[in-house]
Amino acid sequence: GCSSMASEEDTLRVGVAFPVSGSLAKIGQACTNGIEIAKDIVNERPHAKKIELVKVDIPDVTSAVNEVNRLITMENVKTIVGAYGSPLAMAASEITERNKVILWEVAATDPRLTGRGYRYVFRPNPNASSYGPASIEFLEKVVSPKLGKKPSQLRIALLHEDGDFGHGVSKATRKAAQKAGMPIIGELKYNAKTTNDMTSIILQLKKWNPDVLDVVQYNNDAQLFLKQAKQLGYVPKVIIANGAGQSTDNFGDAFGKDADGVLDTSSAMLLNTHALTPEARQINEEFFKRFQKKFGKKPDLIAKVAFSSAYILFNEVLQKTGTTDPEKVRQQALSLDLPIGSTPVGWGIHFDQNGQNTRAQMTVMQWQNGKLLAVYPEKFALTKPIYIPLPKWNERK
Amino acid sequence: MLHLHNINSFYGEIQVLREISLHVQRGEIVAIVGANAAGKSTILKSISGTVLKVEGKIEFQGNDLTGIPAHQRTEMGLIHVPEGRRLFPTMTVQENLEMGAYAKRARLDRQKTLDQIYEMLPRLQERKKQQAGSLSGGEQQMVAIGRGLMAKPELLMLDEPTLGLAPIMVQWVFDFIRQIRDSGVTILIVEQNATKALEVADRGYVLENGQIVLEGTGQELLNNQALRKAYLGA
Amino acid sequence: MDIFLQLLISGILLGGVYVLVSIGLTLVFGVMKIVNFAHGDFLMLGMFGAFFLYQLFGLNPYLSLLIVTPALFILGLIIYKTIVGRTISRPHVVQIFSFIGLSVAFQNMALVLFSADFRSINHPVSTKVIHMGPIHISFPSFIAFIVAGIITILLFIFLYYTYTGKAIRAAAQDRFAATLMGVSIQKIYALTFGIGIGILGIAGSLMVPIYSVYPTVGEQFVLIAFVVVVLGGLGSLPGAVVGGLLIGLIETMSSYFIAPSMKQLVYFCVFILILILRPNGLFGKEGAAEEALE
Amino acid sequence: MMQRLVNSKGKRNGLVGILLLLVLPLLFQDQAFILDTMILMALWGFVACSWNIVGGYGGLLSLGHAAFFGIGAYTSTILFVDYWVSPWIGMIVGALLAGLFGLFIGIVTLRLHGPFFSLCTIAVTEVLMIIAINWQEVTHGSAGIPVPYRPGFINMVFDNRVTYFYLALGLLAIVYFLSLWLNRSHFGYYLVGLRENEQAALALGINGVKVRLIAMTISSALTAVGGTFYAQYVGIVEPFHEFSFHLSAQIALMAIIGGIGTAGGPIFGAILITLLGTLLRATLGGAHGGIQALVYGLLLVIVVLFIPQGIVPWFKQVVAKRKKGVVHV
Amino acid sequence: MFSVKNVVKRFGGLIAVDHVSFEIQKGGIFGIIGPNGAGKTTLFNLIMGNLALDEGEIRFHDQIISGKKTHEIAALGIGRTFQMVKPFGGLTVEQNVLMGALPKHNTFQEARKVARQIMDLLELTPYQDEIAQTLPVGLKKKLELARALATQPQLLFLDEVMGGLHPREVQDMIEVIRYLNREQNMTICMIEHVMSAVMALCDRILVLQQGRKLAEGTVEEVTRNPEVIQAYLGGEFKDVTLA
Ligand SMILES: Nc1ncnc2c1ncn2[C@@H]1O[C@H](COP(=O)(O)OP(=O)(O)OP(=O)(O)O)[C@@H](O)[C@H]1O
Ligand SMILES: Nc1ncnc2c1ncn2[C@@H]1O[C@H](COP(=O)(O)OP(=O)(O)OP(=O)(O)O)[C@@H](O)[C@H]1O
Ligand SMILES: CC(C)C[C@H](N)C(=O)O
Ligand SMILES: [Mg+2]
Ligand SMILES: [Mg+2]
Repeated sequence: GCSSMASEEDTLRVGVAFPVSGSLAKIGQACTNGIEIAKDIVNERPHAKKIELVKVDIPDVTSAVNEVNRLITMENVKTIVGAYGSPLAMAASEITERNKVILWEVAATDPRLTGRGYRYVFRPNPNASSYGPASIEFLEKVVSPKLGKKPSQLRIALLHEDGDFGHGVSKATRKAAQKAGMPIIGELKYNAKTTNDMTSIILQLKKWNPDVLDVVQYNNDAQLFLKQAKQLGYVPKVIIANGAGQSTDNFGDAFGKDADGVLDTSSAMLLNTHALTPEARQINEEFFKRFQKKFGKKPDLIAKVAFSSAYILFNEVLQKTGTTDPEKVRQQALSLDLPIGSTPVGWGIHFDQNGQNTRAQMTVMQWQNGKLLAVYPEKFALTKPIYIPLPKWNERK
Repeated sequence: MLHLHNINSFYGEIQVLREISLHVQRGEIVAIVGANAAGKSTILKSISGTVLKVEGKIEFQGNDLTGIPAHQRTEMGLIHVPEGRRLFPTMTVQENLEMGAYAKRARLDRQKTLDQIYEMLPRLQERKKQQAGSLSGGEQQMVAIGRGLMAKPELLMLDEPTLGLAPIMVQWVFDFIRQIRDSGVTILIVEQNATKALEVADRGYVLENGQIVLEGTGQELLNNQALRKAYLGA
Repeated sequence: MDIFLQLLISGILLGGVYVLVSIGLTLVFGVMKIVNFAHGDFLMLGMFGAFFLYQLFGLNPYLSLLIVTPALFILGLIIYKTIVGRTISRPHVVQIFSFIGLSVAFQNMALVLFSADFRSINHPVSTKVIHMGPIHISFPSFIAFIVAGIITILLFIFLYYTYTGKAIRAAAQDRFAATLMGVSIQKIYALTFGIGIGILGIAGSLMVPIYSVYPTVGEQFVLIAFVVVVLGGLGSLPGAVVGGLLIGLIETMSSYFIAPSMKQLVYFCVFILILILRPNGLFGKEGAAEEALE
Repeated sequence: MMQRLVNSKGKRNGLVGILLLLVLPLLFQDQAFILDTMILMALWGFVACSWNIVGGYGGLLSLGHAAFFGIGAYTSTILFVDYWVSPWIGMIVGALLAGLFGLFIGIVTLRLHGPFFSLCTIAVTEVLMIIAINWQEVTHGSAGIPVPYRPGFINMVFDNRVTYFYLALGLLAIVYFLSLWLNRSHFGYYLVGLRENEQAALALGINGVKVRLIAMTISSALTAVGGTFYAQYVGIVEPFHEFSFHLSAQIALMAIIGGIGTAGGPIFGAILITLLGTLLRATLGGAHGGIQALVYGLLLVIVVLFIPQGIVPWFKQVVAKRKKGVVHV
Repeated sequence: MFSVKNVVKRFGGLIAVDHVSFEIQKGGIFGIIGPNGAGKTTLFNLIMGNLALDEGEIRFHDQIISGKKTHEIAALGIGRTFQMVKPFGGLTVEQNVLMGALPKHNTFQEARKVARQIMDLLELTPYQDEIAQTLPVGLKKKLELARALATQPQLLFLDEVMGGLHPREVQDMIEVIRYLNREQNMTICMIEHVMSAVMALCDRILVLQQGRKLAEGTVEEVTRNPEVIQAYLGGEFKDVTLA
């Protein structure tokens, strides 16, 4: 197509490809919503080049290939935001790369996505291997003094779902723990879609009796686990989760005060905005306001992360290039050098040659009173961590 | 009590019966005989309402049956004992018989009818707890007829009740049919065993290619030369 | 020993949930010879029903079953009248795919209406426990187990000791002959389908305190329900009970003694093995499969 | 199910169709999306025809063909990625492995019929999925394996879609003519006979076990070839898709919608389902998530309700204006 | 040519076939009669390998066939029909018969020729394009026979092929069987309740009752046997034979 050249001057057409139906829909929808807000904010600025989103649904790999092809050849899109679900992102990146189209990944965490030297793939987000070190650092710096144990005495058990994410994160956690000299006393994995009872897992954990339970869980399994842990009277001294299930509003809704004390390492949800640059702080506030208004509910972490990453693309890249031309976008992206604190989630932006952001700052948050608040690093912390160690279930009020 | 006026019956778009007219008087035994595939079973199915498409008028005890679904015809006392017995194999003999009295008209008197049937067919009483599927062919036929009687039929239609039975059982069935008639039930019977059937029948119809080609009293038909040649093989 | 006892109890309770999910399926199969691949999605609707009754009106899920169950029963009747009843004399494969289409439609309807959120009710009953010495018995699972037992017994009594129940069994064995007895097959089938789906209303209400609800939650249970029902012998009530408990036990035991990620492998292997030895399932009668293909 | 003898008309139609299809892509050289959709149609047509051998002709409703598809996809990919074996060879190895596995499953399920068989095939697929997730040393676990993008004939990776299309078309032609052959061969007749009445077929001297096992083997091996192609085409294999019930159901669905037990039916089914899915996604996919799939599900029900015998037999009926009344009482 | 020795089959507690022995001579027509449930069909199922026997031995041409698979037995040249007809329901009449002919012929042409002949013989040709499951019982029985004949067996087991035929058709069928026996040298073993056919055709008859052999002999011997009359033929036996 060649008709697009003229129109590209006034509107920037950006593809948005997420699974908004099927079993990945929860996060896919959250991402799409976040990106909508980013578009609104940018478009409503005077003199802004208007961004136009072309949204597609990619519930599985086949449709990811098919739809990305359509975006490229029928819709003449040169820059695509996607794709969540690592296989989807991997498959989509094949197509974008061959067609020299930008894939701006705002959710998938598989390290391989930016590990293949592709020219046109950018990931402002952290990858799976960022979670583990951040959790371990928190355990080392905060938990171990509070428990009065040396890091080498902190006995950790890993519990994770057996998908790509669970696997990738816990592998990195294990590595980081080894480096910090913390003993991993056991690892359990399970399938999130087919596990209807956690008794055996909980009994196993009871037997191991770890100080710290490091979990990577999705939604239904995270909820089932905590419920059954309570029923079976099980509580380790610390539960630290890594994104996903414990990061969604659903987790807080399901448990209310019972969720209190559960830690979650991820990008920041509610954080001390004084640690942000003034612009980021203002964008952060605007995001919460607009999201509530547009969708009638509070955003969850994933929506916020997707928003933040898309905002960078729209504001810091496309507005500067004035075109979605992949070469120009690539040049502009590679030239970004934003310090920590310049995005609403607290990250800085600096892409390496593979397109991976090297300043994707992790935060540790904690559920307190139905809210997910940043507690570490101190700079971003909104409050102090409580419940370390976690009280027994019957000792809570 | 039963009148068929110019009945045409179809399976899908295949016409099986053409312009069939026949009638049955109260208290009669009427036999329908005819070659394979002539459409004998289809006549009974048309009357009981289990053929998909039937054109023409069927009257039963003065009621037009057009548009009345099969299960309601049972309610009117029009009972069809199908080809091949079709018992409920994993239900007991007694349950099978009880199912016969499912229709409301029979349900209230069910215990009484059941006792009567056990009296007539003591073999069944002995086996009332046995699963119907495990009975021998002859016993199954007894259950099938008994089940039909449980519905307190005005008109009992029997489709090849002696198929696959040992000669001794065949004899029994025909005797029993007489006995039923004598107790006041009208009977329409379809039989391959044409000689036997026409012997017990008051009247009979001969069916060929979906059309009635002959009718008369049982004896007339038995003596009809053409019929003897075509069907009785004499 | 305590651990073993705990596993045993939890396994049986989990089995109770599986029984609850499976009885309707086996009933519908046994009578109508159709395999309802949308079964799990009716369960999903039941769970959403109970969830919203709690969320919006604060109705205790154990009370909401009084509303959800009849609602699902009626939904079952409607689906029977509009879809299932029309495919009843069609080949097996055709029916399966009308159900798969229905399943896709239900899941996505829920997605559009309720969003993909994973919701749990935040009610004290969901984490309530009964203590028996060192053993913890989950209260909601216990209730589900008891109700599963009651439903099975009631259903059994209904099928074997009432006239309508007998008519259902008769229709199951010979549709044509049952018609000749004066049974309205369409009515009986609609009733059976309604009951099969209605039981999911009970199941959904009882499961909402245990599990979170989301549009694809049915997938989490439907495959197990099939395994249970086939293992027990399609159409067999006692089969569904034994099958459900067996799978529940195998699941918890193998999850503990082998590995949580292997539990499915174990029960599928057991399932395949049992079928090799007993091609019609534990309580299945010979020819059950052929009947299904009619 | 009606088994009609396909006369040489089937062959002629097939040839004409394939000739048409040969020139079609030239019109869409740079319309990747259209080509892509056509490739998927051909691929799914191929896989659905492969399924049809067991599921249609053999009447064994497999809901586990994803297992063989997955074996094909995984085998060639593992060999390619970890051992640098050309996917062409990997494809053959995959087909052999899947054929053997199909044979094994065939033996295991010999006595199973109807839903028992279907469920068993589902269970087998689930078992493979669990193995693929957990046997990380070989399968790379749940993350799946990306196929490196190194265009070249030897690598079976092409930078233009047209080549993929011709490849898929070639596969489709092979399986189509195989199906035509089934319609007029001893083997095909035996298979159908066993489907229609196993005991009767045995009493005629037909070796049921042999026929059933051969059918399973061929069908599995061919399906695996489809798996290899798919992996090379989309560029990634992963356990949750390759061994999913959804994939199995989709494969069977295409054959059924098209008309099972006919040579061309599964191809039409694949075209229809692919078209339906793609069009709905393209038109409604951007709207609220799920609408598109909701419509898809409803259409499925409607098609099944109104064209229960499948498109091809239905079309033949409409054309012939002649209906055989088959009444099930 | 064919012998059954001390064959036993139990179903749970029920002994369906209880130490039955008999022999069939080449070229003969052997009849098996007996009350419903006597074990006649079960005996056929044992012979054809549809059921495994519990005791005893079955030989064909001095070869032990008990223990072999059904299709192997069929391939030796033994054919059968089923009492409960088992057509290939979705196929046409012609395809049904063709299926029977295929295993013995390498080309469709030859097989089709055989199928045609047999359909002509049994007057099935007018129905050749009908779908088998829509045929009425009587025609299904004929089809059953046609399909078995298509395998061109040396020894043919017929399970109640006369049932559902009217007297005239019975006579035609008798002619057909006679023709097969005389002109095609087929040895035949038939289970039958239609006594007229049995008497017209069989040179030897075996009478079973409750799984046991009650009598064996020529038609004369058997029909005079008071035990047979009492258990099977009934008092009015003379009448029945007219049918
Ligand atoms: N379900 C059906 N679908 C289509 N055609 C059918 C069906 N049932 C019967 N027919 C056709 O209707 C015709 C008459 O069948 P019917 O069963 O009435 O014959 P019949 O006289 O009872 O024969 P028989 O003595 O063999 O029982 C036959 O040609 C048969 O092929
Ligand atoms: N598969 C089986 N399982 C259990 N019992 C069986 C089985 N097959 C037959 N029987 C029983 O074995 C006995 C003999 O049955 P069989 O069918 O051989 O009788 P038959 O002599 O052929 O009778 P008919 O003249 O009525 O056909 C019967 O009591 C029957 O119920
Ligand atoms: C956004 C993240 C917390 C979720 C993660 N990307 C995943 O794969 O589940
Ligand atoms: Mg008839
Ligand atoms: Mg018999």
